[in-house]
Amino acid sequence: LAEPLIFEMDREDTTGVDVEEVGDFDLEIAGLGRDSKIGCPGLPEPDVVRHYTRLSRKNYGIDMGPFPLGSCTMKHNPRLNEKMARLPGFGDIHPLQPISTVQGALELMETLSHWILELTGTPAVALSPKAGAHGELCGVMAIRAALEARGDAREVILCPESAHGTNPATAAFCGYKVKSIPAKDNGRVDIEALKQSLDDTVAAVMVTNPNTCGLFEDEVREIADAVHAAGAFFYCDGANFNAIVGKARPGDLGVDAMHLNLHKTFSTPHGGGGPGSGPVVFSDALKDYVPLPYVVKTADGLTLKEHADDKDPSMGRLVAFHGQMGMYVRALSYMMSHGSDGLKQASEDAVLSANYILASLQDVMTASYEGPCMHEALFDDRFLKDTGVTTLDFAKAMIDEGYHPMTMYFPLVVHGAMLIEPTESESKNNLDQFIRSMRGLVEEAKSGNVARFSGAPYFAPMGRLDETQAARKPVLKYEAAE
Amino acid sequence: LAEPLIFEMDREDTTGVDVEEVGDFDLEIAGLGRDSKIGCPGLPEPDVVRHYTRLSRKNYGIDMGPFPLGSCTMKHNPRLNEKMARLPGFGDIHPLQPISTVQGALELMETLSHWILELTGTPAVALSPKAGAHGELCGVMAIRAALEARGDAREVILCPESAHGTNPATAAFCGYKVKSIPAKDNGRVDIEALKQSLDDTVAAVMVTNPNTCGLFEDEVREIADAVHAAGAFFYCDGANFNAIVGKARPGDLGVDAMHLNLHKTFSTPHGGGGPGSGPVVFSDALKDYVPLPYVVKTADGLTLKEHADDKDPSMGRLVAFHGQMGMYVRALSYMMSHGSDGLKQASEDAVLSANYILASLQDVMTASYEGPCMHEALFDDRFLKDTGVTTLDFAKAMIDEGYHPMTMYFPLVVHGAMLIEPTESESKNNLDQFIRSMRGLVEEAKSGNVARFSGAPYFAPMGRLDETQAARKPVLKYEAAE
Amino acid sequence: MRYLPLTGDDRSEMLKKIGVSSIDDLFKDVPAADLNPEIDLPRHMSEMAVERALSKMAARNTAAGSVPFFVGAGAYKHHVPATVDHIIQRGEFLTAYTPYQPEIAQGTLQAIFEFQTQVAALTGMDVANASMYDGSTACGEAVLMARRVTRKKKAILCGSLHAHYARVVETMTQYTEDVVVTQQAQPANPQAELDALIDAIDDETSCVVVQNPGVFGHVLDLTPVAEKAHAHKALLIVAVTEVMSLGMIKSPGEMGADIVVGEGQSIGNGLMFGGPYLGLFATNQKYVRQMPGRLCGETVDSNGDRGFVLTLSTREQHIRREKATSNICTNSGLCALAFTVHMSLLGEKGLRQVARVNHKRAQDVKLALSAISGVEVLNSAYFNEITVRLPGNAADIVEKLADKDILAGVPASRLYPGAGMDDLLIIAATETVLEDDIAALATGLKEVLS
Amino acid sequence: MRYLPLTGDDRSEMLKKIGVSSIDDLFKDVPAADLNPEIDLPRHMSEMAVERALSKMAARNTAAGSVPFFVGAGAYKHHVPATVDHIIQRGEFLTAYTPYQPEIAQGTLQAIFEFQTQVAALTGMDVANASMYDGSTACGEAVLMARRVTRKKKAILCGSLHAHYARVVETMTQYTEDVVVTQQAQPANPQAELDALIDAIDDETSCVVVQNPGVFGHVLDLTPVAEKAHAHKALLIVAVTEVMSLGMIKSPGEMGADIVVGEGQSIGNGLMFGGPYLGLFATNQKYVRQMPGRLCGETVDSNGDRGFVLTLSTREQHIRREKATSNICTNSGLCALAFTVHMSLLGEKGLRQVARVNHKRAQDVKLALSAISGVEVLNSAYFNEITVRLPGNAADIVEKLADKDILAGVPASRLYPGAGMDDLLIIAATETVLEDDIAALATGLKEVLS
Repeated sequence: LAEPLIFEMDREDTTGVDVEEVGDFDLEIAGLGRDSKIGCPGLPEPDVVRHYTRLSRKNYGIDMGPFPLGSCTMKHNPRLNEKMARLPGFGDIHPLQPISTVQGALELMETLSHWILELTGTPAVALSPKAGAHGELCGVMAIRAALEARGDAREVILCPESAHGTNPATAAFCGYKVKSIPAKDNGRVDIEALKQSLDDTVAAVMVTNPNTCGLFEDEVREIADAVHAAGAFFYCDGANFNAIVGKARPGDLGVDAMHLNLHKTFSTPHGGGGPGSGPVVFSDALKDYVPLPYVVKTADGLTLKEHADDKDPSMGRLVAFHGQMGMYVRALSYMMSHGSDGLKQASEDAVLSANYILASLQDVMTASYEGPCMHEALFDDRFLKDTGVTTLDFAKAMIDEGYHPMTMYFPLVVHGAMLIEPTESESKNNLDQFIRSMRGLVEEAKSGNVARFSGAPYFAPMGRLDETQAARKPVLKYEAAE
Repeated sequence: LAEPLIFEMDREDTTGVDVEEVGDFDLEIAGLGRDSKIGCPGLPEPDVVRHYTRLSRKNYGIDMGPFPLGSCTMKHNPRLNEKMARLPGFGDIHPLQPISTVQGALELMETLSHWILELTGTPAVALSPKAGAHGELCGVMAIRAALEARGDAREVILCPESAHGTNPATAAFCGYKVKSIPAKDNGRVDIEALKQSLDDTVAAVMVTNPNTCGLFEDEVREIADAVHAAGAFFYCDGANFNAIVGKARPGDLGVDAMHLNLHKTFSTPHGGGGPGSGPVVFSDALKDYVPLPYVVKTADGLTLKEHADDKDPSMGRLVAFHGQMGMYVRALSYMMSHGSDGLKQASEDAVLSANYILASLQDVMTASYEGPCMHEALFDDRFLKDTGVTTLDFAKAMIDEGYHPMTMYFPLVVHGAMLIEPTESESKNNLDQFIRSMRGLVEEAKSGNVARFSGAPYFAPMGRLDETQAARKPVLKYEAAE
Repeated sequence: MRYLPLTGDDRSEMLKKIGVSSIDDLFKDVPAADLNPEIDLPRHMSEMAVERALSKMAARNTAAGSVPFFVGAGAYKHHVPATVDHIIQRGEFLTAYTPYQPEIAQGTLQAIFEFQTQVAALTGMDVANASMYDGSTACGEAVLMARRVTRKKKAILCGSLHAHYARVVETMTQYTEDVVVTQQAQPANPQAELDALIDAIDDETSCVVVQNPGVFGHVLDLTPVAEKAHAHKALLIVAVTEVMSLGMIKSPGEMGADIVVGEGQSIGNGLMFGGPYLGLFATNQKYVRQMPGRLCGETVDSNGDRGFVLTLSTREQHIRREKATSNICTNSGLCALAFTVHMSLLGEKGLRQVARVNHKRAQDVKLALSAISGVEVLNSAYFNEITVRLPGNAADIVEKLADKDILAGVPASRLYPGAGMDDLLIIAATETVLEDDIAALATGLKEVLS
Repeated sequence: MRYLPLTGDDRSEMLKKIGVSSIDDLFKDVPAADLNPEIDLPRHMSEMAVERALSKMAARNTAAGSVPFFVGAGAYKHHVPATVDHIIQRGEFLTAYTPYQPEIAQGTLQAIFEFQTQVAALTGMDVANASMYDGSTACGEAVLMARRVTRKKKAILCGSLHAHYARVVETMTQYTEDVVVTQQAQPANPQAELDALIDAIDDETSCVVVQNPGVFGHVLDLTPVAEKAHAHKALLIVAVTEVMSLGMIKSPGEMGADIVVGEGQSIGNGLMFGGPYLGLFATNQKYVRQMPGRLCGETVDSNGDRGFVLTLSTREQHIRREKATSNICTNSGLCALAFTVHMSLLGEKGLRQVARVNHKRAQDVKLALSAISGVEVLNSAYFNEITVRLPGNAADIVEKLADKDILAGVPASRLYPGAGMDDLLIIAATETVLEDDIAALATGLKEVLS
């Protein structure tokens, strides 16, 4: 059933809130009153509840079933975390309240930092970045600040072709040119080629590890050594840190900076596109450049360093306040629930499940690289050759099987990529059912039942949507018919 | 998609909770340990969240659309009320805590009582009954206690044929025989017939007002006078009080006892079958017989009278503790939100909407009685004559139109009853859409499209369910296949 | 009026369509003198104002979670996972009606079916219903059912049945043919109390009602009661007010119960000052048609797929009217859902573990209080609750401890006034009790007694 | 391990299927010396224990709702209806991904489309994006966009732009070609400050960034700034940190803004110690392809039915990589949803009403404080926030009032240290402020000053 837009349900002059009466009085706004119509309908509460409840039912979320979206890490979102974030002592405190009235908030930030440092094996963390890409920005800025501090800004950042789009975009944001590093046949960085590119124009190498093909860079220490030998920094995109939490520590591997996606690694909800939270850890070489503000211990308790003084090499302020407190609470709640043993077990289970899928599907789908993989299994579309079915079609057919599709066409290094990340949240029964569904679809594709794919999804709230039309003449807001 | 039972998802020895370790120790339970298998699966949290989320999506609730279930009063359930009931000061207090530590709870009960007394125009209220039927029991017990106190228990209770089933069941519970009062052609109690039945064997007359045909008993004062003249009591079933809150007060009309359904009248959620809450108001003649416990004002604050003393004619204790506190909070939150003006407006809107439906459908459906009606419009199945479509079929076809069906086959006084109660929560737009859908269905039925009805619902989570098979050989719990 | 969608214009149009000129034309059946009474109540308030007013009341209560807390006696503070409340607040569950339209109520119905199965398993019985109001009214219904089954009238209530349960049974039967005999409680001698009960059973007896663990915390073997009752064609009704105990103590079914009633609040539901709670009701297959309350059963739909419906409703008031097995209509649907979700998380393994923690905490309390001079613990076999004899008036002592923000338990005199139990205190310890809480209780008690 | 469904047996079976003998065989690519490090952190905890530990931390903070509260300066305490939180906690919204699969994400997408429409209407602009991290980063993105649009480099920030916003813009542009000039704040003379800004605009200017109401609470007419900027082919960027003001004050669009950025927290979102918040970003149609961030657009599905998709993603990093308009990926989806639900409840009527209450409360505060000797209010035109000059150090005074459980506002020195503003206090008053709160503030201040 089609759900109208709120603007189509509009009735003049209604509202879904009751407001205190204040009577007549003169406004002190220098005559700058908003006299013209704004054009936002207000609907009675029953209508609003229904409208958004019905809309929600057109969504698919983790709460409904497996969500094997590779590189996105859609794991279980515990409700405890939601409850904790809503405690008035966290949810109802202002970022500019007197420091004496927010000691518990600073304690939480300090505790979260401790957990992050211990898990990553690094000496410093900046909590304030608002999301992964923002964390990258923070990390690369610290690198540039450190280089400039030694009078040596350099020009280039090296990235593998399989990198997330945010990596080159971030590099460009910091004034760097991006150069590609080739990959070897086994899906890892070609370290010889890397070494050849490493010269004194290179500011940093950005590598995702485990990488976006779902593989661990086995020569990570050699990469770090080569990067450091060239006077450059080793930035690690921590998007896939969830595969190795408790199993290996980036600090031990020679990483200089790495952001964490709290939503991917520590289960803060994705929320249909955010909010995220992207703390960045730093090595000793970079830790002086962390952004403001940060928590400082004093004799009187904890306080926030909010302003740079002359000798402070901080990169400056990245966001208006102290970052994503709501996400900090959720992440810490998740970390404490799992503990050191549970976090390690979660990584192991995520990797185990991905390998189980790889092992169970590689006879019928084409695995891009040899296993074992880490937390996600990468396939390409060679198995669909001559079937008339594309990766896109295949993905849409998965919707009809009751699943959210896997990630498709990413990473770009293989053709028609299908990146499957089951996470640690699926039971073996769920995995087996998923494998059966996928095998069934492969069989259908190979048997020539193209219509099942090209017309898919058939059992979704909507049929396949025309993205081309949307982009050709963009309609980006509701306009009342004349 | 079929959702398995948790028992079918069972894996031995798993659980979805983590529990403190207490180590080994000797039990002090006289050897009465539970050694045999219990047989309840425990599932990891992600599976539990998904299972019940998916199950929920097979339900229809008010949050999804109109729910015109006559006599059940499915109105909007504000989330504010849920939030208030969960304040730790209400949700996390024990019924047997020291009275000094629950003064706010007693204040809430006292405030709720004040609102109820003011709205009903009566001098006393018993809050503790757990639901409407329980309130009836409380009311009739008070009547019997009052009669016995004057040495005159009597034998008979008179009820109209259109009464809710709980009325005769309650009367029987209190040792009374039930006699029917006939109705007049206009759907109201035949007061002449009533008078003829009223003699010194009659303990009480139970009348629902507005009655279950959705009509106000216009001779209510005459009924009350006749009942009182015969030395009997006037019990009013308050299930439909929601139509007249703020418009008329039962106490003014001569009622001796009436229960309220907080869920019907004051919007506590129905919850798929409860919990309800059924406070009962009493006239002066009955107020000494209220059940224990109740709130008493003292110099030191409020306290609870929990035990009868010798001269206390209370009927005794109806429930273990003090009744449905959680519902009291929700109801008071609703009452305060509406205020005296809003409660009256809500009644008017409910009645207006029902009459609008009556007026808009009576040309194509057969209205059982002439309007105006109160909060619900009663139709019968004469308009379906010779169509091959039954009331049941018609109701199931409404599901395919996106609605919960109206109440069917109740009240029993008309053939194939269809009782429609829109409540005050529907916008005019929703009402108009509903009317269009109903008119469309009527047209379809009259045009001979029987299949649309007899096979309905087609677009529900399940097809029509076989209730006969369920009753013939009842399967009331899951049994593992041998 | 944020909850009312009709606008002034809507109302005018609708009146016009109806063909009347004012809203009061629709209320013409109400006696004119009684229409539109003066109502002396405040006008509508903003959400913020309501929230503020109610929060102020709430703040005048001492929340259990904010202090060392040992209050039990029929309602228990347990930890309920956040998942439970999340699920029951989904609009599809919260705002649904009783599932009379099964095609669009499978969520509720399947959950009830799971609930019935869980309750039957926990109590060790064949079948359970879809819930009652609470444990006490379920107990009353059980006594009435025993009369229907045995066609005898005398119900014997054991002395350790929770006083409120006994009073509710007495109230519920005061106008029926039942004759209720309530035995004397013997807090310090549970075996003697049980023996007296067994002695009282005769051929007139329809049922005996025993609570286990008893209100004073004693755990007893009820097998001899069952044997004697069955020898006299009477039913054994077992009441369980702390359902968490079923994770450790032999089930009533295993001890020979014919009907088990219980308060299900401990699983999935908060304290809520006494309600809404959750009545459990289970019995044997052969008595199912005499059961009160709603039942959900399995069936198939028009495609042959498994589904669930309410069934055997010919027992119920809306069909059977004055001949129904009970007048109950609304039950505790959402509380039952909370129970089911919590139980599905716990499972047998979690339940047994939590039960162990409860028992351990009670042992810790026993140990700590036994060490205080003048304090005597009456229990040798118990689950998570014990009764102690204090050298002084227990109610006064509780009040003094409350002043120190320690909620120490329920004075027996609050349940049994004038019964010579003024020095007895009933103390519960669940998994929510910390070592620190126990230490605070012991220290506080010592201070108050000194 | 309540979140991990695999059992020991499952793990063994899966390893067997994979063909390895231990889990660490799957981690063979990790350098052996680095595998399985010692991690010095606590082991797993029960839900109850986590709840207890975190609640203890939370209890060490003073919740805004528990005291008279006047803290603003970029984040505001407003009443958010309970409905909002209910909706955003529905699993279908909460646990969904970015809507790249539109067939099963219409809920999120349609809500974004409504959000974009609401933000465009509120700001008085043509188009808005699907949200940014917060107001400050949106402001930085606007400056970068202005360079792309104008191909000029000099950005001028007005003195009354929130200090944190100015600092963020400076940080974001430190390695780009932009040259950022930040003007001097003149809290006591807003018109002079604005005149200086207008004077500074020249042909090199890519944009001017003005906040309205300014950080000190002054409301100004920005039309002259727009005229001068446009005359020099520069863009006017207006920052709105209190979006509730748009219910009373002429919109930036009406004053000639080319880009409007804002902090949307006030609608639908709590204080949350500063995040997550909600960056608003709106501009004119002609600049849409230079916008940063996600956009949702209308289209049709295979049946011709209206639906919504993410669109114009060729601006974005996942397609465009280093040539993207921004590196942003995750935004503030759920905060935007909360905004939309709250806005749908408010509507124009409710928004205007709430704005009036805000303004009235600020007037009441102004009146109450003006009456205190030595206190000078600097504002003549304002919305819900004013700046007062105190006879003493504002930070010290705020601390003393905090000891009395009154949170009086933000000392200007906290935002502008060493700028000679030590005696200035920024005080916000929203609809959540009661008369009693204002009286408490006035009384407390008098006591502290005496």
